[in-house]
Amino acid sequence: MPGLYAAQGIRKSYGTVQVLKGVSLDLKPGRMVTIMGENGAGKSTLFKILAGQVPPSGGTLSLDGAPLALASPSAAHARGIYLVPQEPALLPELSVAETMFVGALPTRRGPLGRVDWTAMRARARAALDALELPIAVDRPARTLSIAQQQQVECAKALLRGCRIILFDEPTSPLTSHEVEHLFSIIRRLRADGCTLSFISHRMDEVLEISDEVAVLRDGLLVDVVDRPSFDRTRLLSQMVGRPMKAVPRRSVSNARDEVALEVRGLSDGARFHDVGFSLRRGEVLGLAGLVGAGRTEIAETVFGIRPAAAGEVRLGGETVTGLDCHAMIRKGLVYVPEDRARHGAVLPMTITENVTSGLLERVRRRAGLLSARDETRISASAVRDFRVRCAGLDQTLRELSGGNQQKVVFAKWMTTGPRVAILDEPTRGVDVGAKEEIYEMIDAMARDGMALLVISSESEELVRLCDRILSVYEGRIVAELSGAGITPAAVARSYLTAAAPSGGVAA
Amino acid sequence: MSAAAARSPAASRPSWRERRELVLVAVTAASAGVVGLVNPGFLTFENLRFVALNSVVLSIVALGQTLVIAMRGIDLSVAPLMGLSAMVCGLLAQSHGLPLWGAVGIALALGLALGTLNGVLVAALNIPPIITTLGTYSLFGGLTFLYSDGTQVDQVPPAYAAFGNAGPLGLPVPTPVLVLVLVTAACWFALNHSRFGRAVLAVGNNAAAAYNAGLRVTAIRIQVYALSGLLACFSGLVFVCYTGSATVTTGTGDHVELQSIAVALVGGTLIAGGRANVVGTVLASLFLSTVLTALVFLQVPPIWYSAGEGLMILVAVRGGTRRAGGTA
Amino acid sequence: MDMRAPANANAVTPRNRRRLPVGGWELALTGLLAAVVVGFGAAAPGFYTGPASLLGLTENFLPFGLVALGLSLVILTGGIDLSVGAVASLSAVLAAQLWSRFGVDIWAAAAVGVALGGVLGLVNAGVILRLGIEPLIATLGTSFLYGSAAVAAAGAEPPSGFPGGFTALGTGTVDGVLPASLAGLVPIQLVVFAAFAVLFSALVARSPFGRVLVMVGYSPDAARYSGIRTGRVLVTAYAVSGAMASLAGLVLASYYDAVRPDMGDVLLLTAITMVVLGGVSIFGGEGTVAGVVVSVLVLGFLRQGMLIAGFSDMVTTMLTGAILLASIAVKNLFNRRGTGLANQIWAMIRRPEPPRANPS
Amino acid sequence: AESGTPDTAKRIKVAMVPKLVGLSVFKANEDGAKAEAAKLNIDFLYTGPVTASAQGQVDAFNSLIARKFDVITTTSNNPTQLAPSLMRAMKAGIKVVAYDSDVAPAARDFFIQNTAYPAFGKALVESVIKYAGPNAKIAILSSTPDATIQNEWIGAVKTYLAATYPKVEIVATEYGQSSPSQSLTAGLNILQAHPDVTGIIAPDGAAVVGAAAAIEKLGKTGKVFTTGASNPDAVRQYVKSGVIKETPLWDEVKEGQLVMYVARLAANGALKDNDTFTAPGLGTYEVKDKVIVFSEPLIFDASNIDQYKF
Ligand SMILES: Nc1ncnc2c1ncn2[C@@H]1O[C@H](COP(=O)(O)OP(=O)(O)OP(=O)(O)O)[C@@H](O)[C@H]1O
Ligand SMILES: Nc1ncnc2c1ncn2[C@@H]1O[C@H](COP(=O)(O)OP(=O)(O)OP(=O)(O)O)[C@@H](O)[C@H]1O
Ligand SMILES: [Mg+2]
Ligand SMILES: [Mg+2]
Repeated sequence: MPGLYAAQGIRKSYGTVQVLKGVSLDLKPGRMVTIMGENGAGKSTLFKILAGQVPPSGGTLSLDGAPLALASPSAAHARGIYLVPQEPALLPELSVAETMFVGALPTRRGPLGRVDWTAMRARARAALDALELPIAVDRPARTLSIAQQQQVECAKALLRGCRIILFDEPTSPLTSHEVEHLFSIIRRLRADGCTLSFISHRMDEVLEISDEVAVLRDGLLVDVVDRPSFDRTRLLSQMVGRPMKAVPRRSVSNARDEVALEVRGLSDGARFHDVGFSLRRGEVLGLAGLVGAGRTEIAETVFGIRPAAAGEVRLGGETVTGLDCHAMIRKGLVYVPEDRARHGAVLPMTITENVTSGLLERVRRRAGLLSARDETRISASAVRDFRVRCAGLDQTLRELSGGNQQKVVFAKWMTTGPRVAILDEPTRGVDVGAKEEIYEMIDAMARDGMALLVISSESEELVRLCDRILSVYEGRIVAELSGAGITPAAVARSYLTAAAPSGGVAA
Repeated sequence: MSAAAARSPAASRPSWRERRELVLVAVTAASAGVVGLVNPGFLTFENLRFVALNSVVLSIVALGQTLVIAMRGIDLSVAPLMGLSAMVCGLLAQSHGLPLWGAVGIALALGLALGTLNGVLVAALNIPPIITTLGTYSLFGGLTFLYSDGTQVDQVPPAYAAFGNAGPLGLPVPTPVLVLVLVTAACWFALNHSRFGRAVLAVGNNAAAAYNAGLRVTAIRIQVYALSGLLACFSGLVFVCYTGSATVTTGTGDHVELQSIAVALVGGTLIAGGRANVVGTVLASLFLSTVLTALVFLQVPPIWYSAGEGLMILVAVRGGTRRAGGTA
Repeated sequence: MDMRAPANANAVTPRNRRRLPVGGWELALTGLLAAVVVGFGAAAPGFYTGPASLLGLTENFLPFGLVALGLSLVILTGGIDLSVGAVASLSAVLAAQLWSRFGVDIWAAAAVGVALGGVLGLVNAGVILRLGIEPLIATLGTSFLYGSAAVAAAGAEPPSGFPGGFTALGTGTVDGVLPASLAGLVPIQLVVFAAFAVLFSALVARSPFGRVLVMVGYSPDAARYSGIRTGRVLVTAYAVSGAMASLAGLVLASYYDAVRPDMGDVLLLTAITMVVLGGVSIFGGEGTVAGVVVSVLVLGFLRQGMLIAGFSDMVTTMLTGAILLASIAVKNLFNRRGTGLANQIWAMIRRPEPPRANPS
Repeated sequence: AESGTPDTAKRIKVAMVPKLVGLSVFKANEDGAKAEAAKLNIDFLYTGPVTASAQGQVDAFNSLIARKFDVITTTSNNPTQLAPSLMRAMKAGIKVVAYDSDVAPAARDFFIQNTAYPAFGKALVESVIKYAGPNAKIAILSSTPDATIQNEWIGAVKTYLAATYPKVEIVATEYGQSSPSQSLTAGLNILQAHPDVTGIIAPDGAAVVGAAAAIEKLGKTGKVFTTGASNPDAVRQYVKSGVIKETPLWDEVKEGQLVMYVARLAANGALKDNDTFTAPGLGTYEVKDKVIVFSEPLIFDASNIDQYKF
């Protein structure tokens, strides 16, 4: 079966930065090769080169033994190579069917070359049906959820007759349930003899779906392992370049009696209803649920960035309902958002500027101007305490790897001395090494008496971190788990059982 | 195949698009009706014919602008391009007896060349559109001056005047209006039913995604700026035929660049790109022409005309052309 | 790219690499400024006939600079203010009418004018925020409104012939305050501009307001999630832009010793060019006031120099456009992140990479 | 002053700064001035802004001061705005001669007025009323609401109408912003909104062309008459087709010559505030309070228009 796609000695530099230093990789038909590696190891760059989006600085590609030069993504499509990007390529104002056909719209015969909308729709419908995706082809693309966007991308690859499909971190915005659906699609493609490759930071998924795992570190391929010899610890250690141990369940609770945050009957009138819980000092409370369950909306409403229709929020006994987030932060409630690049960090600004931006008042003033020395002091101690790896405090965040960006965002909020912190997907897109460090920081903050609300779509993560877990389904709290009741299986079951009676889960 | 199935997929969305056109038709008709009650002279065929004719030049420029904005760009240089073309065609006709078809050829070639220059600066050299066209605004304005050496066009040969005012074959509808209908139909078809137009919208939606989907984004950008230049220069020719005059400040003096942006946005095109309404643009231009004529019929003091224009822009854009969360 | 320190990295406190308020772009512009001044001084007789004449030339373009300072705040937020010209005209005309029709003291009238500019800026912000209209189209609309109002307020014979003290603002020099050796040398306009330049520079670079302004410019969403009241930031930026435009209008009134309802029209395009050439990104966030200040001087001296050298108005304008395009193109080729075309070519020439084997 | 050729021994630099450089009337001034300058040993420069802006003129003045010109001649966009800069020029020893459109009297040495305002007002009225009749309803189409010279002429028109044709009614006043296209639109609008108008007085080059084009487009040639102040080239076709029966102006080329002649006299210091002089080939002129009236209105009609090319 054709479809053997090979890379030989691929190199890539951006300016003076060398991202790939000679990578060789074979992708074979009917096999799933997974690339793992820390943030900034060069995984996405390798995929972009394989898909013709970025020209390599050196090295060769070959398809079924014949050398291949890809001048553009369309050249790659023509050879049957398709990349499902890390951020799905959304064209918000166009219909689902049209986004699938961009660049390859069917036309009718005739001098005008009129686009054949009927054929387009029918073929889009057929491609979605082939993957059993119940998505209306006429919907504007902007109404798709992230999971649906990923699914549409898969259909899009098939539609273009592409049999070599590369997935760049398709699962990081998905919940376990949605990951299962995606994997069923992937398995079908593999059975069909497609050549597949995949990037992920989630060890369990990788072990579940892969036939082969390649580990990339600092632009070099340091290890390639076949399915029979998969070994968690070995993979981890290879990735980080030092010995690592697997993740345990936390054992001690730091929860105290004093209630830090109390939410009663909170509704926004649309996405969630009658949400109530209380959070004690030193406690880590988890919010589990499907993507779209409304957890982010609940958090944002508590934080005051989104208006509430009804309900009450009390912070340390004081009613703070209706305050905006400017005031909330000053009352000691902070929110670390899930979308780091858009809401959490200002990527073109420096580490120092990002760290102090959460609460500029704490920087000393001279004649009304911010004291540079004081600002540097705050930022230097934050970088030290939160173990941010950087070359200098005035490096822009853009230059840091994802995990370190996340630590800066953490530092930005935690150094304001909050009483309550809401962490929304605190480790999304963060590699295993940095993940463990973030877990330790969360533990440490709980020990210091901070109350933490953690939203996560990874069951393992919640199990690792939380004293108590609330399960959210369609904007309502449907279950509470605590103590020994907290296991990955129990977490997933808690919201899926709520889903079952109403006739299955939305795709 | 049913008629509904043949429509562009955009048409099957919630029908704000149709609404925008209906709204413009309604407000235009309503204002015309109200003015007609006060002064019946407004509703004569003659007057309405001129209201339409007066909107043609701006409409043609604005169609090009619509394509550019649909692609998430902006073209300020349309005003000096229009003036340049009016001056070149007019002077050649006035003093060298250039035949009309020659003028059409020159206008189109000029627009294509200078529009392509804009496109190359934006797409290949990566200069933000507003800066590129701010720079070429001065350059093209300068060319007009250098070419004219301070003279102006006062008079065009009869063939030009006939093209600019009369109808072909004795029809009561003037040629420019017919030309506008053709250009509008072509732009509408291109944007809604051709691969090229859909590619323009895709680039406007998300250029990086469009590139990854296999579109030649650089080439598309250059082509769209070239088209905008082409239409601007063609409108310059129509202008000189219709008015029989051209000066160094033709186009720039009337702020055609700002007016064209305004009518495109009022017509329902998103400033953030990705969604365009060709018919809306033309209707908005017609609406503007109606309002400005109506102000005279209502004997509003002339100093308030531009205030009327400003209010019209704000009120009409307020009609909800904003993509949620999108900032300019 | 090896920023990952060894495992015991927490012992290391990284220090700042550099903390200069100006970057390469500002320095390049300063070089250009020196070249322009020296070049015209040598080649164009009449350009330099002593320090007083050189400084005196600034009177002809500093009103543009005042507008550019205010506008740079708005552009830093990622917005734009097309109404500055109309605001300048309207407030100058109204101030002049207060003085001539109602006998208000000219300085009090000027103060009212500047305050009115601030209010017009607030109206712009209101239209943008409350009606949810993009800045470009919102300020285009209000500029038509303000322009009409200016024509209406001016009447057929707009006031002229202001008291001597007021006309000194536009054409006088600072005497008495400075050492006697500087008498008759430093235009009042230059002092006013310098004061605002320093103020705005400190404001943007080091004040809390400047910090949030830049943050809103780079990422309005991230700013909101950081608890910044972005609406207030925008309102302030537009109000300041309006007030600075009015100030420029009043300086023009003083310079011309007269007002006209269209006197501000020339300000807009040049002021935008100054801001953009100064390195402020039209998309917001990026740029410094220092760059804008140098670019004001570059474009101002360039224009005056070319006119004195005998180039026509048109050629001068064309050349300004060409310089704008060329400099932004060069800047793109050598962009900061090292991904510009020229940087890549340079990197290739400097360091050809030998192919390396895959260790696996 | 003495008549005959002035002293041309010393070569002098004289600049002519029009309101804007792209208009034919100013170009006609330039043609005359250039020819005269050659005879009078003058280094002649024609420069000015591209759009009618005072700022552009002031920029030009400033550069001329720096370049030490001997005389600046100018027709101003605005009487008050240019004054400070011109006064600076005078302080630097430069003579300032205004022509066509005056600046503030303190800011110039001499002013060459095209024609006396009342005479021009009368000419404008007569060239329309003669054809539209003494009971006509007429409209005025001007350039901008604050254009000095246009407002003077409109004032003269009104005074003359009140005295001579009291039954004539002015039903509308519109502005074409000196733009041919806006003038055309305004002209069309006037005629559509006021169908009973039979005369349009358009004392501006762009306005009269716009008004004439509007009349022609509406097929009202012979029913509505217009007149204005325009160079013959711009209105030749309308004069021939009868849309414009008569239109007053003056000889712009000759005016340009006179401007240079006066510039030479002024530079020589040979002209007093009240004086008379004879310019060879131009005629004898009287200086009254620094103001020189160039000529009586010159009426173009179908019979004479082809003698003038500018
Ligand atoms: N266009 C670019 N210009 C400059 N540097 C770049 C560019 N794209 C990527 N890089 C740098 O190359 C390195 C590798 O990036 P890449 O996106 O391949 O990492 P990754 O392994 O996919 O990481 P992650 O797990 O965070 O997605 C990073 O340090 C990144 O900063
Ligand atoms: N059915 C849907 N259609 C379109 N968009 C959706 C849908 N459901 C959710 N979204 C969007 O997906 C994002 C995540 O949804 P939401 O914040 O409500 O869920 P969550 O439980 O917080 O999920 P997450 O696991 O991402 O934190 C939001 O931006 C929301 O607007
Ligand atoms: Mg990646
Ligand atoms: Mg969420």
